[in-house]
Amino acid sequence: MRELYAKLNRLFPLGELTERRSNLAFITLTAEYLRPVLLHLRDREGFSHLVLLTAVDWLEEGQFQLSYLLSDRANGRDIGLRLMLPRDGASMESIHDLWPTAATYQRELREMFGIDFPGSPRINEEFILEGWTDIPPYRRDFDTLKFAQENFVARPGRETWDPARHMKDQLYPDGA
Amino acid sequence: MHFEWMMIPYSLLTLFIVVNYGLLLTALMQKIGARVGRRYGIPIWQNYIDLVKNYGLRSSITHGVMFYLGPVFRLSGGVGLLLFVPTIYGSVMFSNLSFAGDLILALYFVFFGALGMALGAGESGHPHAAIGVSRGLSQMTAAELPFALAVFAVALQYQTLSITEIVAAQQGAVLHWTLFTNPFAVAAAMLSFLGSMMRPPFDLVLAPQEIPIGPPTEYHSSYLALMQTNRVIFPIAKIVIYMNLFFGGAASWPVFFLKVFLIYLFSLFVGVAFPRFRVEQSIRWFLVWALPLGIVAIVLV
Amino acid sequence: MKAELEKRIVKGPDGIEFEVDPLQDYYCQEAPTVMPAAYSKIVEGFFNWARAESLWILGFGTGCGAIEMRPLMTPRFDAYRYGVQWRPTPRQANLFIISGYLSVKTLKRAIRSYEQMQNPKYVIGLGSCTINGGMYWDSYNTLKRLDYYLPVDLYIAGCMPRPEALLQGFEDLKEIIRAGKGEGANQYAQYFDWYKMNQKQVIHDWDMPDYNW
Amino acid sequence: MVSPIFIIAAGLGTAFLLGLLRDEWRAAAYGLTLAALAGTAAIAGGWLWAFAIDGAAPVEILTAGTPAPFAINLRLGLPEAALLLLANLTGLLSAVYLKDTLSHLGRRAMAVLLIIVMAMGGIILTRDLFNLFVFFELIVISTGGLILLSAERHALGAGFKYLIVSQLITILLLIGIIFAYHAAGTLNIDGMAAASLVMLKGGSLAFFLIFIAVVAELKPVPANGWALDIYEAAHPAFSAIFSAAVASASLFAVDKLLLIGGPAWLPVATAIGIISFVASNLLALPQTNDRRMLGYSSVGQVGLILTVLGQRDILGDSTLFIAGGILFSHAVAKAGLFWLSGLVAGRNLQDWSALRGQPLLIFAFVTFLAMLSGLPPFPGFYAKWELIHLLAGHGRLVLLALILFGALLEAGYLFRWFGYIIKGEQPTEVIVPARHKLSVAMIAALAGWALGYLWGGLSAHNNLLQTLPLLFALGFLLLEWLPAWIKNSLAIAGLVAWFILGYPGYDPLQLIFATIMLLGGALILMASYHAQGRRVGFYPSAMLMYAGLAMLIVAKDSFNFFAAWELLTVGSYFLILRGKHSEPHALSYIVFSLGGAFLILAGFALAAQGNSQFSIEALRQVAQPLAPWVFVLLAIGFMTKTAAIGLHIWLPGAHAEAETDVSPMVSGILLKAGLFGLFMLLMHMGKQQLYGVELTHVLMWIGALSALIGNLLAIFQEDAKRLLAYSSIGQMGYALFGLAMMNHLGWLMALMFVINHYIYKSMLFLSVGGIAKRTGTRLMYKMGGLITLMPLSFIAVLIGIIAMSGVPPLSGFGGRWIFYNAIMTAEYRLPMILIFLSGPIAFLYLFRLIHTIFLGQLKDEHRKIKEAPFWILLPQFIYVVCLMVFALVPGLALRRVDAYISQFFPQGALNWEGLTITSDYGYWSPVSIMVVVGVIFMTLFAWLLFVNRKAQKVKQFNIVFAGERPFRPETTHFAWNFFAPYRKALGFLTQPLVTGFWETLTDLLHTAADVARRFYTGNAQIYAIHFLAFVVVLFLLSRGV
Amino acid sequence: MAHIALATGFILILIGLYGALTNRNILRMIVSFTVADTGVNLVIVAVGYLRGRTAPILDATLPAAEAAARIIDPVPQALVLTAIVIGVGITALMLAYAYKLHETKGSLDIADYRELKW
Repeated sequence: MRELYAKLNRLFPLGELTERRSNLAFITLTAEYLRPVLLHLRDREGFSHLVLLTAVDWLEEGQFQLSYLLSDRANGRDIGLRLMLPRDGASMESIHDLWPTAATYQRELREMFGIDFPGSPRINEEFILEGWTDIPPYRRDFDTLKFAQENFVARPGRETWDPARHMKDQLYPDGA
Repeated sequence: MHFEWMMIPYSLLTLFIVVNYGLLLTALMQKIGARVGRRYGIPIWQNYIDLVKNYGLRSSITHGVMFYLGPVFRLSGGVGLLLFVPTIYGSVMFSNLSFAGDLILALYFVFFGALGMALGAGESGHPHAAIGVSRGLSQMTAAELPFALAVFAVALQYQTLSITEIVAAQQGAVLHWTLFTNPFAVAAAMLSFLGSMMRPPFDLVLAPQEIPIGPPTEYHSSYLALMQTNRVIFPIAKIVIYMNLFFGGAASWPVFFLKVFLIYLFSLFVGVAFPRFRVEQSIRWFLVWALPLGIVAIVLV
Repeated sequence: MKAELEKRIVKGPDGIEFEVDPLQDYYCQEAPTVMPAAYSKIVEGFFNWARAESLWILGFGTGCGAIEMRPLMTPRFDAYRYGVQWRPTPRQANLFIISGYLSVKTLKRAIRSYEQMQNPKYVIGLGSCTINGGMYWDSYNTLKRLDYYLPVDLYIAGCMPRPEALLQGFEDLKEIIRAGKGEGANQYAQYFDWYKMNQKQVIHDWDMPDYNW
Repeated sequence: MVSPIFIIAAGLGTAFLLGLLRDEWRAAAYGLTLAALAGTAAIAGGWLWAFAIDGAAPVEILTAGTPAPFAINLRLGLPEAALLLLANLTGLLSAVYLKDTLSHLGRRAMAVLLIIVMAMGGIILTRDLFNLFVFFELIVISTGGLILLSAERHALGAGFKYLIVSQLITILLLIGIIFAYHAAGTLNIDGMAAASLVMLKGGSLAFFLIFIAVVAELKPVPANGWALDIYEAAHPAFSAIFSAAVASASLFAVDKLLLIGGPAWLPVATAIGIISFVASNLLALPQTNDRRMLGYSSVGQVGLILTVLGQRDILGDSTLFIAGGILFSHAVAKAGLFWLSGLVAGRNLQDWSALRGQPLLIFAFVTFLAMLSGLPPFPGFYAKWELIHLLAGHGRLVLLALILFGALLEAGYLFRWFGYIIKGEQPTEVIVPARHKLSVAMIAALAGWALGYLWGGLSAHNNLLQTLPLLFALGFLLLEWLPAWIKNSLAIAGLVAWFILGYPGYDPLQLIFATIMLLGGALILMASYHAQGRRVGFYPSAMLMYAGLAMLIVAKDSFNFFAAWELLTVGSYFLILRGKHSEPHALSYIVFSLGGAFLILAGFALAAQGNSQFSIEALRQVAQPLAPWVFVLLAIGFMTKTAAIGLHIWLPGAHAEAETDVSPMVSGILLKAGLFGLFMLLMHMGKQQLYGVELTHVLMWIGALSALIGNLLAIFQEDAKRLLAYSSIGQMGYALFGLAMMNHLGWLMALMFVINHYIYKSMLFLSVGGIAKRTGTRLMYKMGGLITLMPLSFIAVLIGIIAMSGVPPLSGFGGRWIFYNAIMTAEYRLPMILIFLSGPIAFLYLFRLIHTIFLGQLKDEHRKIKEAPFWILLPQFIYVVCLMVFALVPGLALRRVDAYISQFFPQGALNWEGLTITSDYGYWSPVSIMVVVGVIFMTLFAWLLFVNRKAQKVKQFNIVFAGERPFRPETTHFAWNFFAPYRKALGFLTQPLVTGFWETLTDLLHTAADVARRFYTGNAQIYAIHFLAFVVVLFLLSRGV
Repeated sequence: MAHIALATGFILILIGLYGALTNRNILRMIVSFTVADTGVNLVIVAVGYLRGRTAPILDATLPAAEAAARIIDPVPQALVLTAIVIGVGITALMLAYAYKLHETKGSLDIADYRELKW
């Protein structure tokens, strides 16, 4: 992985390398180099499979982190590309033309995080949130409990137990 | 033969017997099928309950005139087919209304119900109904071919188109049955029989999970009840034709019950053992396997 | 409202333009009515017995509980023994099992399917989620009380209840039906406005007629 | 009588006189020219009258008072007089036509015109060889002058090419003449003939040179590159003279020469003629320039006449009738077409669409077209009939085949041209023909009709222009100014009246066909009441077809049969051509039909063994080695009409693209003509064997294949009318199959199909037509859910498809029942496999038809459409009643026919006692079936109504959709490619092999023609070399002579 | 003598034809044809010539009664006169054409006039 990183770093200005395992590593980079790096990895290095595309909400930093995980089936290695986006008006270039499956991930990110991918097919069609009016629910500033209490009628008499507490009471009734 | 008024009560009696036998027989067949899967299966009287329940439903909808008439066509087809064929050989009581026409009438009357049903299903406006009809008709064209050849062979063999006379010619000994005198025709016809019974491997028409049961997908309540009634009459009416043409007919009700049961069982045996064909596969199957048998049958007669 | 449901101007083959309102022209807008029982009590009792002994389940797994229904078809449980069958179309089914959590999106489909079933029809709520939200009590997308939206005849508690519990549930439901208490469909028709109000409260993009025949 | 010498003298004299006039007196000069031409024409006409009516003997004119060989002598007989009249009239009419040009160019041009006409007279009259040469040279010189009349800038080049080749011809001619003279000692043609010139030393070569030189004037292929350039470049009025008159005169010269050459040279003439005929018609195929194409056609026609002259040995006395018939047809038509071409601005064939909207011009064009193609009632038709019969009688079959092939090619490009006129792009500017030009063209057209009448009278057969049905049809031409509904009433009345008139004379078979064709035709015509306006052209065409049909069923001899066949073919062609996009389909229809007709002609000719009178009955007596061939020819001919598989490719388009009320006519009625022919054929010829193959067996296979493939193709159509059209192929296959079974019930079944197919196909075509009219499309997947909006149409279609699929209790079942009984005695069993397969397949497309149109989802744009027009519905419901009645009491129609068929097949008749119909094998009681089914149905219906009394009516999107809702009706209607799995399984059977075959064939022809025409490079010297090579090759070949 | 004339005539014809077919210049072609025409005329005269006879002119030296035995055949003579006249006519016409052709296109090459073909 280090050679690969070194090779890539000669071609593109990359961020740091994080090695998780001998065959799994993450590289940070900036948004404008994503496409060339992806293309290079796909066409030159044999990373033919887009495993997933997901996001992390760094609310405090005001940023979204996108992770593109690629897999090289032939050599049994995976590589992840990480990049940061500003949280306000988050928008990223679509890569559905590189991997058609990316459109699905991008649609999901659009629905759940509100990250836009202009040009991605059916990007504004929701998967499950038909008629959703609130902020996207996977954003960390979305309060799901409050939302549920406001929107859904609860049956009175329900007791809600904290699972950890409950198990502890069960297993150690004398409160050890 | 001529029409007599007594034929009406006699025919109704035949109809009554066949409906009841059919209700029980279909349930029995389902039970046997369940036993193959190591289940108990439905109670033997379950069909009666389902029928009562469907007639007893309080509401129904209609998509239009043809939708309404479809099940009527369907059941008329079944009842008519049954009544146009003599049920018990040698019995005046149970030769029904067969004075109206011969074997050919029976063969073509099969389509009466199918056509009406297809029209009704079509008017429901449901694409799955239309897909089911398309599949059913496609498969039918290939499945009917060996049967038509077999019928032709049998008619040539006995030099008659009258069902009664064909049965008469097979009397005397078991070896006089067409089954033994013209085995190729029977083989072809029995393969074709599989195709017309809506059982695997030829049940793509109904394909419950894929095109929710095809043509009847919009039918419910009393419509469905009529069609259920047909589902118990029609196969038996068809089997009666097979029995008369190929298996020596039946001279009494017990023989009738036995032979119908056994012929029905044949389709069940095949059905539980084989998975489903796609339409084009089943068309090819009939053309490749059943058709040559039919050709041999008419060439050898 | 989806674009295909909005009113549109179309031009006929003779060149005359006219307006098409899909909701009016393509959907029946009648509300359901309360369907009276048979005139004779004996007949109604007979019918109720038949209805009880012939439970046709709509094959619609709305949630994770659907997996618990499959074993019922297998030799181990064999629900067919009790007159229970699965039908692929709501038209022919008279029992709707809401099998577990019901998301807002699924609710819309469940309402449609329920309304397309014929009277009398029964609903079983399967699992805790349908009763009070269960483990999804704080979810942004899951209903917490099924009977606010559909008339429920019977709840089977558990997370998830085992197939045996389901079999027991069927037997209990049969009791209810035989007793002539399985009138959920009429109840739905009677309190139609209330149900609709509840449904529309959670379904924000209501893009269907009020009653789906 | 005025001496014919004045014909020459007048022309010559006036030409000199013109030279004396002052240049400004153009009008006077023009008047003088016209007067001279009219005068000479009058003299010729007078002589013609004298010979033809008064029966005068031919006269010899001795120019110097002494008989030949001491002076030039002229001879005037009937042919000379006729040709003189032709030449002078053509000249006169061209002069009229050329009014503006001649007035502009002045008296010199007029003089040259007079000279050429005079020279033609000379060629026709003279009996002196050298004199002939002189007149030919005059023609060359005047042609050289007249070519310059054209405004076309290439005319000069063309003229010069002509002069170069003329020089060569002159050289050959002169050398030939001098040696002929040397050998025979005389220049007189009759003298040379008497001296047997060709037998003398050196005489043969001399004759060859003369002969080849004169033949070269006929522009034989391949030595004719120059001539085509002239046709293309010259003024059309001159081309008219050049093609019609000069060629005729030259032909006559060749005819005279053949007198010298004797029988030995006839084959040479034949060979040159037939090669020219076939090759130039082939070369005409890829032409786009109208005049050049007409040039090729001229060359071809002249070649055909030369062939006829070459066949003098067998044609004998008929030569004059045949050659004259073709010659005059050619001359009038070609002159007429050239004159018409002067009215059209563009030179491309497509530009002729400018004629559209000019009924008179189109009438003239159609007249010329029919004359050239040898269609009845024009002279060419009678001539062709005689010619083919005589050729067949003497076993010259190769020649016969070549002639028919060439004629078919010619018809092909001519009718294609007509298609451009009727269906080409709407012209931007409308042509306003000058009155004198229009009248010239119209005179030619009327002359054509007159000639038709004349030849009809001269022929040994009945004069077609005196037959009542044809006159009735033609009468509609005069009534075109009336509104359509009046004409429609007249047409219906005519059909019904003709049926009533003929009723006592029909035998049961004829009665059935007459009922369908005449009464049935009247019924379909009721649908035409819905049409607005005048519908110009519809009624003459339709009534022409009906006239042909009416004459066909009562035809007693082969001539009348064939004439009727051609009439109905032409009539139906015009009908089909009326459809919006029907041009290519109408063309393939007419080409196939004419091809079929030619085969029929050949078949009859073979059967008749040289007798031109041949009763249909006599087909029975055709001797053995010949009979199967006759059978094959006739059967293929008839099968082109029934569209048996292989010959079917014209049908789908033709039926589908025709107008709403035309489709049922051409499908329900016209196809029956082919069946009628097959009935006749099988009735009289019975079973035939060819190389040990039973031909009826072959027919059976063809019928079965047609049934299968027709039906199979039908299920894959998206276009409702195409679907019905393919279904017709299948249905006709059934009928053919029934006929070919050659047993009692087989024939009965075929007749049952005739009746049934008429009823339900007419009905379905009308319904679908009505629907297409309302929805504006014929594509089924674009419709759907129309049942509530068009319930009456739905009922008609429903009844139609139940009847057609043979489901009891409607009438189609009777057909199936008879079919099963019939195959019990059939000798062959294997074709049944195909028939059995095609039966259920019919069910597929019928269901598709009703489902995708009426059921399923109604589309947005169709929500407001109305039921079909009343006049289209009315006949449909009459058909519904017919179907019901026929279903209940089939005996009404079939009983008599059954008895009639017993004449031919006594075995296997049905028993019609009581309500039950009994055969040897089974029984069938239509009334009982109807009652039983009705009672069961009504009982169940009543029960359902009771239990289901509270049903809620819902709308089209209230369907269960797996919890979803339908998106739009278009995406919810399952209709497109409805039988997709079927295509996967059996689609390989629907490969367009037949279409591919015919397309390859036409492509090959076109390619061959396209390659061959590169031969004409346009270089004068090359043309000269062609000519010399032609001479050398011909010389070498004729050495054997 | 007659044979020589005959042979000359044919040779002239062949020369003429050769010239007409090989020269692309229109004027040369016309001249060639004239040569060929002359050859034809020569042939005609040669064919009509009879050795030892006199010209067919009836005058004092040749009484009509003897004419048939003493004169050569007069017909070819008559023919050749006509042929010459016609030949002149055609040549004139061709020349006129040549002039017009040159006028329209400015070329006398026969290969330039190939617009009409096929």
